[in-house]
Amino acid sequence: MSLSKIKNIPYGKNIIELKNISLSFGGVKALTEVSFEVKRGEVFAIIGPNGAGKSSMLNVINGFYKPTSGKINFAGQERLQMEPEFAAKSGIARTFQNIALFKGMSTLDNLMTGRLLKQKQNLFMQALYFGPAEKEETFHREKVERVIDFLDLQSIRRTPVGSLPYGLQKRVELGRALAMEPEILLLDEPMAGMNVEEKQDMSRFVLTANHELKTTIVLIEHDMSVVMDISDRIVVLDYGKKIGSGKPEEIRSNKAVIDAYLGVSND
Amino acid sequence: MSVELLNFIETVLNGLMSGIMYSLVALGFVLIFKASGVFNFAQGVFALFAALTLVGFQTGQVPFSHLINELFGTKLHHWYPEIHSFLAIIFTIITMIVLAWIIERLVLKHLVNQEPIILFMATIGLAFVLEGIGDLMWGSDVKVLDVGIPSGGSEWLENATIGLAAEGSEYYGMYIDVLNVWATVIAVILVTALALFSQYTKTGRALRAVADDHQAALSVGISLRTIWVFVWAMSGFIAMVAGIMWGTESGVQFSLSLIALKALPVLILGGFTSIPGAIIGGLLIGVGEKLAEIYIGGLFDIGAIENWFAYFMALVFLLFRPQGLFGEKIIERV
Amino acid sequence: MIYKETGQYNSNYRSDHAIFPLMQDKIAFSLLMLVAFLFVPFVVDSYWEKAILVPFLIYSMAAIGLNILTGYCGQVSLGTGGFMAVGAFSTYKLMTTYPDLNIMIIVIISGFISALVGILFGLPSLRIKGFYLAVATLASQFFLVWLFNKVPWFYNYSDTGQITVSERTMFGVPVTGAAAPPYATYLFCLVLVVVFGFAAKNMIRSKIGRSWMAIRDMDIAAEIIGVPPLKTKLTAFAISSFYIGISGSLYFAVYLGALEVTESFDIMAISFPVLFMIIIGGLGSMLGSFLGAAFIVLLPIVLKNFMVDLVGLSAVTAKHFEITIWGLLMVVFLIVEPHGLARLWSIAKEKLRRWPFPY
Amino acid sequence: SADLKFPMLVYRTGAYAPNGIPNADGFVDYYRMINARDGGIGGEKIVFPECETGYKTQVGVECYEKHKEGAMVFQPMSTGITYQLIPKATADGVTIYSTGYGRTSAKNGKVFKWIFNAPATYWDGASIAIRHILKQNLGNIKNKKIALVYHNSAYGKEPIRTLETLAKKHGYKLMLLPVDHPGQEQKATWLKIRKSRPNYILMWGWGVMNSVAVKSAASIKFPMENFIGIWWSGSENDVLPAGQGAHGYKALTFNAPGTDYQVHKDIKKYVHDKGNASGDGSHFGTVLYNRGLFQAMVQVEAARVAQKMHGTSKITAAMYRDGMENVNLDAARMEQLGFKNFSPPFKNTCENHGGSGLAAVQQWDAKAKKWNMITEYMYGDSDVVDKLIAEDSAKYAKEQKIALRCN
Amino acid sequence: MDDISIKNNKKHSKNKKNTDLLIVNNIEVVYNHVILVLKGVSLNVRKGGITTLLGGNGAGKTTTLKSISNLLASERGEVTKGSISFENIDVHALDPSQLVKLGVIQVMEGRHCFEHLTVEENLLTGAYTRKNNKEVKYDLERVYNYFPRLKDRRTSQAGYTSGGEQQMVAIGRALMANPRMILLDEPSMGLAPQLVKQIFEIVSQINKQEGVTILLAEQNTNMALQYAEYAYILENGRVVMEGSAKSMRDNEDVKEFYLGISGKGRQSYRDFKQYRRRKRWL
Ligand SMILES: Nc1ncnc2c1ncn2[C@@H]1O[C@H](COP(=O)(O)OP(=O)(O)OP(=O)(O)O)[C@@H](O)[C@H]1O
Ligand SMILES: Nc1ncnc2c1ncn2[C@@H]1O[C@H](COP(=O)(O)OP(=O)(O)OP(=O)(O)O)[C@@H](O)[C@H]1O
Ligand SMILES: [Mg+2]
Ligand SMILES: [Mg+2]
Repeated sequence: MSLSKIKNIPYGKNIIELKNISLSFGGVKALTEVSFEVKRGEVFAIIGPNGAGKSSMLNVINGFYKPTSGKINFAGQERLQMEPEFAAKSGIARTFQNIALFKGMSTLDNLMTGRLLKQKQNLFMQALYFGPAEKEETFHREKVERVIDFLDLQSIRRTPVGSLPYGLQKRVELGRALAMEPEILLLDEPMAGMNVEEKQDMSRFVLTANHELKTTIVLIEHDMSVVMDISDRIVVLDYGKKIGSGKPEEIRSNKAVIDAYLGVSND
Repeated sequence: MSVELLNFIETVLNGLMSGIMYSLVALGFVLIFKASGVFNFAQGVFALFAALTLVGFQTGQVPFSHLINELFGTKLHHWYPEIHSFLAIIFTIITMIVLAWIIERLVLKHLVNQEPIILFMATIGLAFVLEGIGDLMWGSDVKVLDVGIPSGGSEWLENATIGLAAEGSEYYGMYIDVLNVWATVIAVILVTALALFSQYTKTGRALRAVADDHQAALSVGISLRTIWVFVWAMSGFIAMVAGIMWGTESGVQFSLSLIALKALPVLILGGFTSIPGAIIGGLLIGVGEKLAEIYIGGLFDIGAIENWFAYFMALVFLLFRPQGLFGEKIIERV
Repeated sequence: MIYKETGQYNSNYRSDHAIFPLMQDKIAFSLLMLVAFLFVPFVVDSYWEKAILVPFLIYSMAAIGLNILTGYCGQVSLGTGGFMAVGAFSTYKLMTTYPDLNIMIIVIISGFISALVGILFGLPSLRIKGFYLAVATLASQFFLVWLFNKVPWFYNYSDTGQITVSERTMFGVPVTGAAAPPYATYLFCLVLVVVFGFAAKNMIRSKIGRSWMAIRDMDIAAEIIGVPPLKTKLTAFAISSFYIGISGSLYFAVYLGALEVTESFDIMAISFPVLFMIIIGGLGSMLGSFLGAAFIVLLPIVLKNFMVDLVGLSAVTAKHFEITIWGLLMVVFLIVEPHGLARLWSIAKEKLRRWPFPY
Repeated sequence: SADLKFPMLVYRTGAYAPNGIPNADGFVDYYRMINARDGGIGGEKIVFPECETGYKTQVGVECYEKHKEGAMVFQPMSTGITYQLIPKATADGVTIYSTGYGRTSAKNGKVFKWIFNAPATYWDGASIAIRHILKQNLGNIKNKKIALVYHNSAYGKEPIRTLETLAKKHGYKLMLLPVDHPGQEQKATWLKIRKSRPNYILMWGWGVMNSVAVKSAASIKFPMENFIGIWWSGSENDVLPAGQGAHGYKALTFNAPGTDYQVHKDIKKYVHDKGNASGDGSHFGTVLYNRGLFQAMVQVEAARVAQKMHGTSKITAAMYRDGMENVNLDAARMEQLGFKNFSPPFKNTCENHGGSGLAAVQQWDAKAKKWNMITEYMYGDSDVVDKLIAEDSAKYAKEQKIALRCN
Repeated sequence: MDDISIKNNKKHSKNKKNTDLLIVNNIEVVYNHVILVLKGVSLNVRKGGITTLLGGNGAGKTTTLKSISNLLASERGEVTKGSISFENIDVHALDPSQLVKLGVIQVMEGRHCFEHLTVEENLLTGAYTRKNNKEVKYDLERVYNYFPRLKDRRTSQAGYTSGGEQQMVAIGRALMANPRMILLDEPSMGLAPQLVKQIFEIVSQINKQEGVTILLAEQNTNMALQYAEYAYILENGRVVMEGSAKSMRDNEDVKEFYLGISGKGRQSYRDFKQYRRRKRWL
């Protein structure tokens, strides 16, 4: 599928529809008959208690897990499952709950990997380097530098990411996803392990990407204030089942959700 | 029964037996890998070292005599006449424990939490050190090792089977080396004991924990030092057993360290982390390679294929189970 | 602050991405090249050539190859000996079949042939990982060596399986065979190593290099950001084997001149030493490939000469010590710096940069 | 310098050390004895730096390069290294003496000016073994099965062509059984042998392969007197591990074992009793040690011949070669040298660098733990061998564009 | 504000020695021989209390905890200056396992479960240093009571459990050691809100009932300050502020930067537009 097809979907229309997705591992049912849809251009949050199946859901969306049953409608095309490479090519980028950066590479190189799909020079030209390959490198480097500026990563450009503190790693991971210039950004707990101030920064990055680059965002997060503040719509999972969905206000007052997840108050 | 069939059975039997001999070496690998995530390439040299030491003790050779003689012009050879092999074995076991302790102190301790390949490399370094020291200590000529384990073809089996062939056919009975039968018995005992130990005891659990994550193991109070000295001593012991078996067959000398290469396909086929896998893998590889050598090799007159055939066989199994037959599943998650 | 970088600014991304962004490095490297091309050829004698320089260059080539596969793409391989054998025997066959073909072309074609074989043996890497793969690559090692030993076509039906190089010239000077002057074999290898060294560096700092590293560091994540695992791994196998093939070709044609496969391409003779090189030198470092090769080629010679000629030990005791010390040094290096000599070098630079302050 | 430099490429470590050690000891003791007894050769001391190769080709090259300056002769002690050094030494003008190993066709002095392999070659060896078998069968070995168990390397493959040619001539069936380095595991090989019951087994083995083979043969109850090894498969190391089982095993040899020779007495007197024995002296009189003595003796003799020919004690490498080419070790000369009946007489000529080609069969007595010579020294089948040598060396000459000498 | 002292470089001396279980005295930590991370950190942890360590990403919290539990060596880091003593025993001289025997256990950041072991086996390794099987069994039940989710998944390999489940395993594992002091590194990370609350409840419970001393590194400042009695703020490898939890909560800067409450109460995450400099105290 070409990216242009996705780009043709008007904002506010469904870009991903998940229909009755079930997923099980041996005896463990991670997801049971979950359906929801994500609209183009929105910030969509998935919440739920630990082990509810949120991460699994993201893995289904970008093809790392194959659902046992159910269908995925992506940009108007129905399919049983996604393929990771296909998902990447169609503009789905993501970050991971357990940081999945390339530990041996510098921040800059990590971000540059986000551009891999867009680099077209062949092997021979790369070996030769001078000329077209160099031009291409420079072009993408500029793009990446913009992300670096945006996320304020200048000072760690050359640091191997393995030795960065947890929070910064999360930020680099977001950077790598952004460098892909994705249509859809899947974020798995991007703000875990951050303090308020850093969460504010992250929220700002996410929202800016959403507003200015018009990226559709699917977000998993346990900090309710963040979720309630920045998302447009929310779906709630519990034990692999969907137990509620709607706008933040609706969720806040949804009895089932309060029982299963939020507890009495959340401030 | 036709002679062909009898020969086939004989080949299979002998294959199984060779397999067990590989298993004895593979077992040492598995133990260390399971318990610390280290792929211990030095296992072969361990076997050599143990066997050298055993012979050295048994015959009362003065360690480092060549070196001392060369440096000081002395004429040292032996300090006592031969002693009973049982005593020699005990001394060797003690040596292997001390060795494990030294290795932990000088090497492993400093490599906690490093990448597996680094640890792997360190064990290769270790192999060199042991090889060099083994040579310095005991000299590099061939030594005859005899701890009283019988070897040679089994008369009993030959006589028992000679009548099985159809009337009038030329058949000489079935061949099996008694030494290998002994190896089988010992291997089975070892494997059972080790498997039970690692599955059902607290220490067994700790071993597996260490293999997964050194740091976390440290953080819950598992003393890597104790664990490592323990497993390395254990695999030193297994190396000694392997060394005795192989050394009885071929004399003790440098080539003994190369048996590690025969154990590797066994290891990947059975799975790095499975003790029973080492045995089953050994049996499969042994039978497979002997059948291949004799039947395929014989058919097309392409001898000496067993070396790569073993690896190919393991490779084919791995394509279906990338963690080996009994290895722990490789966890792939994001 | 001896090693100063202040005052050096890169005003564009191009120069920032150069191989040697710092002036000091640029100068040092140019000097090295000058010495290597314009000084060494005039002074090199056959001991330095045959015992040190040519093996160093050839092993560097192999180490670059293996580093691409293992250090950059994370696929541990013990099959180096087998792939070098492919290079050597391709060269032999090409030389005897086409007596007029230029030796440089023969060497490069041998590289391509090895690359093809490399792809073939790289296929299992899609499913098999880590040490399982490492051990599985021994299959290629044993199989290839067996093949070149068993099938007489490869050694032109000679009685013993020995292959012997015939004389070939470049610009009228022999570079292979016993009559080749030391400077010629040296320069021949040097040119190849420099050219392909740069090519490797370029690949590493481009798209393909980053794909390799991504696969190495976390293959699942790499797949999810769109790196095709099979293609990337196979490219690594191909390119790595290409380099190793070239080094095998040089090993036979320029260095040894005559060889027999089982002995010269034994795992203990090639596969393990080359692996040591890249680990001691530094996994995933070009500089490391060279440092490692230098270390492994030089160390035994230095130790041996030291102990036999200076200390006066007998050859055999010296050898036992050599083996022991060699192993010890390896362990010590790994303990001091698991990332190899290249990392030690960069730490030293870091310290110089901060000198006289400790941090 | 005035000293005569005989560098030694030895392997006292690695997989083949058990064989390399006694052999090297023989060399060293002999040189030391000559230096002590005669004050060197013609007044020139012998220097014999050892260079440890571990049987590895690359190290061999390094050793050669390190010691070739001023060297008279190299004894590579490995077929692989010999092949390696043939072109190099030819270009550098250094003599290579591979005593009964290395490249067989180097016997042809017309092509291989600098290479010598006297007193016998592998092809001689193969045909002598067949001759021995022929004798035992009263000249008829038609349809007999003969197996060759060989080290799967250049060395082990050397006799194959000869044996194949002889098979055509005599009508026996040849069975080839390669054993991979190092040869620890030979189960399949011996199962095959047990099944197909060859009448005779020949072996071209080295290192641990020999002892495992002898042991396996004993253990499948192969009649040991029908099992014949080449001269590199006939040392004490090869038979002792098999104990009584090895009784009757045969091997070719071109030198006698034991210590009953004048040279041994001299060595005892001038070297061992002075506490200068090489190693721990425990290999004195073993097969490979004695072979070392023989090899060293030939090298020393070549220097004497060269000194006489050129009328100077300070010979060059080129003069040394001339000496080697004119070595004439007849029985009388052998006796003078303390080698009476130690080995058959031989001489080199311009065309023939391979000596007499004589070898005898010895047999192991496991009870007495000693080798006994059981035949006279015999010639190989020169009809067959000479033709093969001519073919092979011609091919080499053409490949390397070498002009023939001795015309 | 009297309780709070803005730190200057002067080495602080306190005279509550006898009640301090753990004293970290002016330590410096260097990684890889060149990267200086802690630049003189001093802490006192009162016996039986909950002390918390606050600070942004990269401030050095984890490093501080690792230098206490002596896990630094395995990361090629070392304490180059200063000293750490636990009950007047120099920690530096001890193996991590000896520390555990003394009763100090760390819950590592980023979970660090034993992937191939089942959930239950993971928990049991926590009790590695303990001898009494009955007590261990009892504690296992207690952990299952705290985290019923773990009971459901007891036979799954830990590598296949969700992030939050792994976090529970890591905490449960530490509880199994029956420690006297726990070093908790971001226990709330990745846990659902009600669980976060529950974790803090558990922590305060074992603190109160069993007198276990807690040193807590947390990003969830709000929670941490509710449960802790004393707090240190680390920035860039230095302690920049310390004081009782209560006084911290009232501090304006802490309110603004760590609790996200400015003068007008909590601001929505949606409304932050400008980018503000951190490291204000440097
Ligand atoms: N192994 C290491 N090698 C090099 N530098 C390291 C290493 N570990 C941590 N650092 C550096 O030490 C500094 C402090 O890191 P630390 O992990 O202690 O911070 P933290 O306060 O725990 O942060 P977070 O809240 O993100 O976990 C960081 O700048 C980091 O880059
Ligand atoms: N590959 C797998 N194999 C087996 N079980 C799995 C696998 N992946 C997930 N599970 C199980 O499925 C359930 C859902 O896991 P998932 O990671 O989606 O949870 P989550 O909602 O992301 O939880 P958390 O908030 O803790 O991250 C968990 O119980 C987990 O153990
Ligand atoms: Mg999750
Ligand atoms: Mg931290």
